[in-house]
Order: sequence, then C-alpha cells, then structure tokens
Amino acid sequence: MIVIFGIFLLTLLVITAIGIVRTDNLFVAVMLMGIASLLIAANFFLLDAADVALTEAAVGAGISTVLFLSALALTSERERAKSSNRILSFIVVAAAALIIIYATFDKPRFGDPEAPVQTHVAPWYLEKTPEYIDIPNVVTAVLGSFRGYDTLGEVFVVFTAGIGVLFLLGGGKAAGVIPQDKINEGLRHHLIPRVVGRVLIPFILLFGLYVQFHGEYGPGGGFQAGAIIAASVILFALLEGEQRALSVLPERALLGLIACGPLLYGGVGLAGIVLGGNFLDYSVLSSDPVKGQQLGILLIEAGVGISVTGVLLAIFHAFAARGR
Amino acid sequence: MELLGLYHYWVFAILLMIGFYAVIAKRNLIKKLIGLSLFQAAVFLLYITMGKVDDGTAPIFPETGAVVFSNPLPQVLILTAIVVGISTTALGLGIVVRIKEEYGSIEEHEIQEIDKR
Amino acid sequence: MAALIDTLSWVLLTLGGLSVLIGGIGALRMPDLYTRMHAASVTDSMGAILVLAGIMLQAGWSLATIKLIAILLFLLLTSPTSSYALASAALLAGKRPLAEIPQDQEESE
Amino acid sequence: MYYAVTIATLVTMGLALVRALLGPSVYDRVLAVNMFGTKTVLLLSVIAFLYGRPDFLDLALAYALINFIGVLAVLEFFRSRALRRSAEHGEGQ
Repeated sequence: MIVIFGIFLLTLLVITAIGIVRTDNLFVAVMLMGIASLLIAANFFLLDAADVALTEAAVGAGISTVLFLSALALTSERERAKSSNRILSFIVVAAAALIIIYATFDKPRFGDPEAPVQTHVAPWYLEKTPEYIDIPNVVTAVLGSFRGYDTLGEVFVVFTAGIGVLFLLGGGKAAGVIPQDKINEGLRHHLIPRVVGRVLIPFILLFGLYVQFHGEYGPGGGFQAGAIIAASVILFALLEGEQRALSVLPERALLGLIACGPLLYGGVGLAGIVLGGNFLDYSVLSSDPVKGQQLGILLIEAGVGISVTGVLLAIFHAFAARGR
Repeated sequence: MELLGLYHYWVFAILLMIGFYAVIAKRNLIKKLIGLSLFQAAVFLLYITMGKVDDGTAPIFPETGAVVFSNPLPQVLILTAIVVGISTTALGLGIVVRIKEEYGSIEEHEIQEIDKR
Repeated sequence: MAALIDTLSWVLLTLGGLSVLIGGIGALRMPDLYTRMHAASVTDSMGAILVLAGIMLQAGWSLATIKLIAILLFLLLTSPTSSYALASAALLAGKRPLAEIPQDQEESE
Repeated sequence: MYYAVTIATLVTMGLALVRALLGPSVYDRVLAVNMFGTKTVLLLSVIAFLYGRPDFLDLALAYALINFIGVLAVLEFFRSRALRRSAEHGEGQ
C-alpha cells in the first residue's frame, strides 16, 4: 500500500516538474519548486530516509524559496524569450530518457535486499555501529565517523560556495532605486504576521538546537540544524528588516562562524594526529574509544552546524544587501 | 509487480530529463538554474530509491527489537549533497545577479549579442 | 475503555480526512480567490485539529503526544496567519472579491 | 484507518497541485503552496504512525515551523516589488 502512495507522490512530482518547465513566469516556477520540494521530502520519508527528509524540509521549505525570490527581486520575474531549438532539444532529451529507461530494466527490483548496493559495505556499517560508536543513528555514525573525510570535503564545498557568493555580491555598487528607510523596514507594518513570527522564532531556534544535539539518537545533525537556525534568523530579518537582523548578528560575526566551522572540524582531525591516532580518528580523543568516537562526532557535528548556519546567513544577507 | 518495481527509476529518468531540457532549451538563466535544481533532485531520488530495502525502516535503531534497516550509505551522501546543492545554487544565483547588473539582462541570447558588439 | 478510545480516534480521523478532502475540493472548485482561500484555510485548521487529535488518542500518553500537541499548536498559529497575510496582500494589490464586482463585469473577470 | 486519512490527504495534495498549476493569479498559487505545506505536515505525521516510528514526528514539526517562512518571503517579495515599481514610476515622471 505504501508503495502505491509513493507512486502517487512521484506522479505528482513529475506533473509539477512539467509545470515548472512550461511556465514563463519565474515567480510561479519558484512557487512550484516549493511544492516539488515538499513532494520530494515526503518521498524521502516514504523511502526510509528520515534524515534526508529532514534536511530537505529544512532547506527546501524556507531557505531555497527565500534565496530564489531575492534573486528574482534583483533580476526579472518574466522569462522573455521563447526556448531555443525546442524540437532539437526535445528529441535529444526524449532519446536520452528512453536510453535511461531501457537501462533500468537491468536494475535490481525496487527494494530488493539482494541488490549489489545492499550487500557491499552497508551491512558492515549497520553491524559495527553499535560496537564501535554505540549511537542509535547509523546515518550520523557513517556521516561523522566512518566517512568523516567525505563530510569534511562537503563542509569545505559549502565554505567555498559561501566565500564565492560574498566575493560576487559583497562589494561594488548597489542598484538603489528604493529609499533606504523603506527597504529596511521589512514587514513591520503587517502586525499579525509579525506577532506570530516573533512567537515562533525562539521555538525554531530551540528546535534547531534540539536537532543539532539529538542527531545521534534521532533524525538530525549539523546540516539540518544549521539550515533550521539560519531559517530562524532569516525569519527575523524578514519581519524586522534586514538591518535589525544584522545588528543582532553582524556580518563580522557571520564571517567568524563561516571560518570557525571548518576550523573546528579540521581541528578535531588534527587533535587525532596529536594524540597519536590518524587524521579524523576520534577513538584517541578519550581513554575509552567508544566515548572518544561519540565526543568526536558531537564536535564535528557542531562544526558542520556552525559553518552551515554562517554560510546560509551570509548568502542571505549578501542578496538582501544587493537590493538596498 | 515486476514493472511497478521499476517505476521509481522511470520517474528518476523523466525528472532528470525534464531538468536537462530546462538547462539546454531555456534561455533565461534563472530558469536554467531551476532546471539544474530539478536535475539534482532527480539524482537524490535515485540514490535514496536504491537504498530502500523491502519491509525496512530508517537506519536508526529503535529502542526495542531488531528489524530490517534500509541502506544508510546513500542517505549520508544525499544528506550532505542537499546542503551543498543549495549553496552552489546560491552561488549560481549570485553570478546571475551580477550578470544582470553588468548586462541588464538575464536572457542568454541577449547577453551573447551584447558580447559580440 | 480501550475500545472506546479506539472508536473515538477512528471517528476523529475519518472526520479529519473528510474535512481535508472537502477543503481540497473547495480550493479547486470555488469561483474566486477569496472563496478559495476561505475553503482552504478553514478546513486546513479543522482537518489538522481532527487528524492530529485522532492520532494523539492512538499514541497514548508519550513523547509522541507532546510532539503532536506542539505540531498542532504551531499549525494553528501559522496556518491562519499566512492565510490572513496572503488575503491582505491580495487586497492591497487591488484584487477585489467577486461579490463586490457588479454583475455585468463579472464575465470579463 | 490511517490509510483512509493518508489517501484523503494525498488526493487533497493532488487537488491543491491542480490549483497551483491552473492559477490564475499568483495569489492562488501561493495559497496552493501554503495548503500543500499543511497537508504535508499531516501526511508526515500520519505516516510516522503508519510506519510505527513515532520518533520521526520531528519532520512534521520542522515543516510546521518552517513553512511559515516561505509565505513571509513571498509577502516581502510583493512589498519590495511594489516599492520598486513606485520608485521607478516616480523617476519616470
């Protein structure tokens, strides 16, 4: 039965995607992307990926929409030109789709426990996590410890993207058609959303911290928590105007956060070397290897959370400052 | 039932190609980025689909009882990829905003015409 | 007692599902923005209350119930607020409700 | 019975999607997205119980908290658009 639900959701997703491509109003396309993100998250949840669904929820529902809308506000809302070489592109795309669909007939059936993916390293992770790390969430264990190098790399990609946006949008001239005081007031005149938003902000922050530090026991971790905490500050910025948000968390502090996250992560790795282990080997951090692993995961998740929060907020402010 | 088991992969293929179509055929740069996001989403779905095991549950040990778990590895890869995806999309949007400021347009052919001059 | 709670929760869940569905039909079939908004937002809150209350009865007294209460509270705060915000934005942008438009102009709308 | 609620929610999601695709105004689409968000919260909480893993309610909680931001972002977008239009209009005169 649940498979049928999944199929229904996927069908809706395809319809949404076609709608996104067909509309020439970019605002509508962004709204439909919001729906697509909700559908994808629901699908992830049906496919047993609670952690991934939480990430998609944290990123897709709020931050992605906010970023696209601020980019639209700075560029244009309408797609002016017709597509180029429509027929040729369609033929290419249709042919490629058919080839991929033909290739899927060789794939193992959906949910097959004997598929090559399931028989390689995954059973080892599931079996050894209680022994080496002893936390219930295997996803966090793999993310933080077994594949710590990968995650370090991803954190550096996020870091680089953030620095890139700051370089692109940081300096230079701004468009500046709107009076300074008008643009800075945010949604201050909308009384009801403002009151409700102000009630909500502390709860979002609290939930973000819960997700950060509960990540070893349930769905959650640094990536999700970073996005949720960033979302709460973005909510504040939307309600009270961007300037007020910057006075709460100034740009310099954000730059500090961006740098701190990868430094903390790398520092934990180096501490492993100093204490006589390998890079990112947390077992040596404490006299009990299992405790050491848990401590290491806690620290690197904190590093991930800090850097994701910093980068997402810096990106948001870079776009918002461009409109001033 | 055998064909139903492949439906997820077909949706992946179609979604991937819808995104690809937006990237190659649309001239608006933001629309291209939206297409790229769809493309990304399709790849995410493929990975998570492959990790699903029949009658499995999310790879978080419940307090009682051992059960069948789905594959944690694809989930780890995609979890990080989603956040990386939004950061790189933001970078792309940053570039588009700068292009708009310098060229006054975000339509590909207009930018090319300005470049020719 | 257990049977009573079970029955009550099934009744709540069924009513919740029904009201969610009615809201969906209303949002699709109503003639203009404000009537659609009315259909969607009222049943949104009603459906959320009924469905979540139904699940709460099933969950019993546990951490899950507290989370469900939190979800319900946040939904009851945010969902009407966003409907209100949307309606006021639409009204400020100059969209008039259908009832205010004189009959002869209605077709052009 | 969970199944009945799930099916009702899914069908409503489909109807909301139709509304989002049809429009006609942008407000209709925002309304549809908002509605879709609430339905997703309900769907996720029901499915968490259907799977027998109530600890996954965190997800529904995340959506209940974060969906609001999308609508506010849209509101802010409309506001800044109106400001920009009036500013451009003022310069043109």
